[in-house]
Amino acid sequence: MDAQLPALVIVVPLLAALLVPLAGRRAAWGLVALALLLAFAGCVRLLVRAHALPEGEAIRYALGGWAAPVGIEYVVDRLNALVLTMLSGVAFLVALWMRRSTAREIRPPAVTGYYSVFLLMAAGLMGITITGDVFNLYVFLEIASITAYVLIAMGRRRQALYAGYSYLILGSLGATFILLGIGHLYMATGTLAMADIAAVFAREPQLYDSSVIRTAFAFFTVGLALKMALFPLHGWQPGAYAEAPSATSVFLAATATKVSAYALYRVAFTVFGVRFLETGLPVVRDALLVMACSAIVVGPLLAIRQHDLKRLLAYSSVGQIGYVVLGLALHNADGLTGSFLHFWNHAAAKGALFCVAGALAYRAGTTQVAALKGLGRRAPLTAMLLTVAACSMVGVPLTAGFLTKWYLARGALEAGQWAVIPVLLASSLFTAVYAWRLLQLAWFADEDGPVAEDVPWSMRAPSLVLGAACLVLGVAPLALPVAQAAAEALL
Amino acid sequence: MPVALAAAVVVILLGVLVLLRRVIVGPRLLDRVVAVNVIGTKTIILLALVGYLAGRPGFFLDIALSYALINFVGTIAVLRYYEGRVRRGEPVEEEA
Amino acid sequence: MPDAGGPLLPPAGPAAAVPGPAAFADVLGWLATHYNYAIYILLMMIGLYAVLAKGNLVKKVIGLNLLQTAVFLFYLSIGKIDGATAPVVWTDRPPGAEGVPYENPVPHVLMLTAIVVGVSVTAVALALVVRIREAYGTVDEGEILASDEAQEEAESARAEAQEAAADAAGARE
Amino acid sequence: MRSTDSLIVRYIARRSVPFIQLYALYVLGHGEDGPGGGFQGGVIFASSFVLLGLANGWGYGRRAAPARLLDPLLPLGCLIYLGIGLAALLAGGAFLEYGALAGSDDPEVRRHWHHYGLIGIEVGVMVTVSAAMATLFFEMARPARVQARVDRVGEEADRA
Repeated sequence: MDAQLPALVIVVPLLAALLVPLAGRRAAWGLVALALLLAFAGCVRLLVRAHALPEGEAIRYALGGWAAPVGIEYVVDRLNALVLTMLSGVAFLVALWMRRSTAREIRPPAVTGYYSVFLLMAAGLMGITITGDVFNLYVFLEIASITAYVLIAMGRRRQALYAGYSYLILGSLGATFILLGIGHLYMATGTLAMADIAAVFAREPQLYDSSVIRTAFAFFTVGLALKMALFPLHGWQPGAYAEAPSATSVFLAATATKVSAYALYRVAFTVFGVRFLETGLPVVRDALLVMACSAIVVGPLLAIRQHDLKRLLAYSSVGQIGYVVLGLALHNADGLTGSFLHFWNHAAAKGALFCVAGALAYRAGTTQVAALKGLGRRAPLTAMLLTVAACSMVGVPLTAGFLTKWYLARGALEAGQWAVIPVLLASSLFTAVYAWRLLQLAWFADEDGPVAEDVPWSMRAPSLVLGAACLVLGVAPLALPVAQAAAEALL
Repeated sequence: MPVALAAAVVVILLGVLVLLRRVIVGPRLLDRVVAVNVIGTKTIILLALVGYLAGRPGFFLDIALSYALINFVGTIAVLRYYEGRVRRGEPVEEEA
Repeated sequence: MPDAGGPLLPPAGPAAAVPGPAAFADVLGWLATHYNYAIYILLMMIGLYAVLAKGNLVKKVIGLNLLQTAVFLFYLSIGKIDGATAPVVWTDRPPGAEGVPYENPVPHVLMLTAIVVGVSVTAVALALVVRIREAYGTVDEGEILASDEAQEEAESARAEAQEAAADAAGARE
Repeated sequence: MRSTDSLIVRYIARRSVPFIQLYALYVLGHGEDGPGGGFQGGVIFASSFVLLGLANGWGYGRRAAPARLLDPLLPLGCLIYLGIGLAALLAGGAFLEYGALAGSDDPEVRRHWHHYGLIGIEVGVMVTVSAAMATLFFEMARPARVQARVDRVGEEADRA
């Protein structure tokens, strides 16, 4: 079975997604949790195995027995083992968390459908991460996106429908650009397997000067930037996160845009090669640097003005995706380490924060920031969670967010990009402003809300695990060697 | 033989051009629907001719058959839309 | 037919730098050999225009479909080989057709998948439009946004009124 | 959607359904050596129900392809696909390596089983595609009065 793991981690959630509508309402949730637990266990095993391999090697799995340039190949190396573990872990926690939340927010006849689509989306995101074929990447990207449109549009208010529609239009636009990028790449190299394309580039370095290749890279960058809501292209994202059902928001915010960012890393480093960033099309690298930096500053700045907690967190995500992309623009070991750390750190912090928003929606029926008043007295554990996650977003030392900023700052100094340091400081400042507003309301506002009890344990426990992860990842050097190994493997 | 086939293709394409004018100018919706339907019929013949020109009629005829089916269903769908508007007394023609 | 992998643009010589009859001839020559790019870019721009500029949600979906179709055409045109036959196994080749090559089947297969993806996206989009029409009574983007705004204003006004009433009650006590 | 006024259209639509479905099966079987296969066959199969719904009214078509039949078929087709893939995996091959289903190393036997596997997944694809296409049509063309009934049932379930 061990040899079949790369296929099984995708197939098991997929199989469960198909069985859920047949299993009926009672067994559905158990099936979701079981499938995602198995997938998580498989991903952890893959992570361990990928790190046991010597440098530069990866676990390869040929689907249907067809070897790579002809068939589709799943590849697990150090980078995507890290992303896979994050994805399946968050998916499992959200699956635990969402049972009570969906029971309240989704109409009962639609709940099994919701679970099924949720599993499909998890499988799609994991497929994007694990595949070693550029066209397969597009297919999984679309699976994950189409299911995301559906999951968002199932929100309670009618605005959710329009939010889902806007995301659909812009997401499909991005996907079309990615498809064009793949087409140009295929036209110039005649192959679709990532490793094979990289081999063609190694054989014929003059391809880097070809306008077809440059067009391909530009299309990939724009398409994936749209999908990951990088700053000037983030228009769809706040509405989508704010109007979606709580469970969708938690999962989307913690994983979806980061997987698109991962895809950009994969395309830029594995397919095109790091030399292309330096010599082939440096203007795109510089543009990414500018976009990431402006996202880092503008995202929290926009978040300060919001009155709805979910919308506030969505704008803060606009800023956070900048940290994930910054490493790509810096492309040195420390910068990449910082960004890879952020895959885990941001998933934990933003997941925990959206869990708080979901708990608020569950108990108070609203996600207005004002509803946080007196949270510290009513629900001390949830308020602690909010505090820890918010500190991690600001980057307080001993939390996970600090490590990200520390390594990104080191990477920026190494790359000679001095201007990045004030950007990071300003962003921390702005983040602190809105975080303080939330914490002040939660702990010091002396008005008692109408509700005097916390959410049920099935919701509290998974969110506390996410909150604990913010601390553990910050204090214990758990993620650091993993991220550093992934960064070194790419360069 | 190929010359005759090619000539037939050209004639049919000319016919399509003439019909396209009817699709664009109208003036009535029914004119457009009939014109589109006739273009569909011509497409079926065109597919068959191309099949013989390529020397592989076997599966081009399959495609033509499927196209004929879809064309039929499509025309019915458009006409049902038209019928519904007539029944409800809504305007069927675009205002000029 | 355009050759796959050929240069996208004519070589930039001194003639190309100064617009003149020679540059014009270059562009014409490029069009003659690479007209598939011209067509797909034109179709794409029409689709993009519809997606961005039209207010009707259904028309946006049509624009999206046009955009995708343009990409399909682009893919199929790069798989074309001059004088080749359809990439389906040709068992009963007539005499004289032994040397006829097949076209590149890979773009066809890719587009088959992409068409299925496109159909799914269109289906979800249309389902959403149906639901939007039920919820808002219109499929016009401007009217939807205006309706949302009116709702938000009414809600915030109601919340303010409630707060004011609570304050007044607190003051009386 | 009411049925059309034209008797001819209604009659022809009803009578052509079996021929369309037979043709769909022909297209399915032809997938290996001609233009055809699961997707195409599935769409053509579904078009017979679409035609019924268009010509003879929404209710007439929906009775021929009721939701309680189509809804389980949707995941079932995919399950056939995944099931064959997993069976190959359990038989010792890679996921979707149909040749492994043979359980023998004889290339001739493996080739046969490769074909059986292919036909099996094509059938799965056809089941899902035809169910999906018919469901799409009937759900989107759903008349307002049926929608109102569905909503009422949903609200009752909400309260329960």
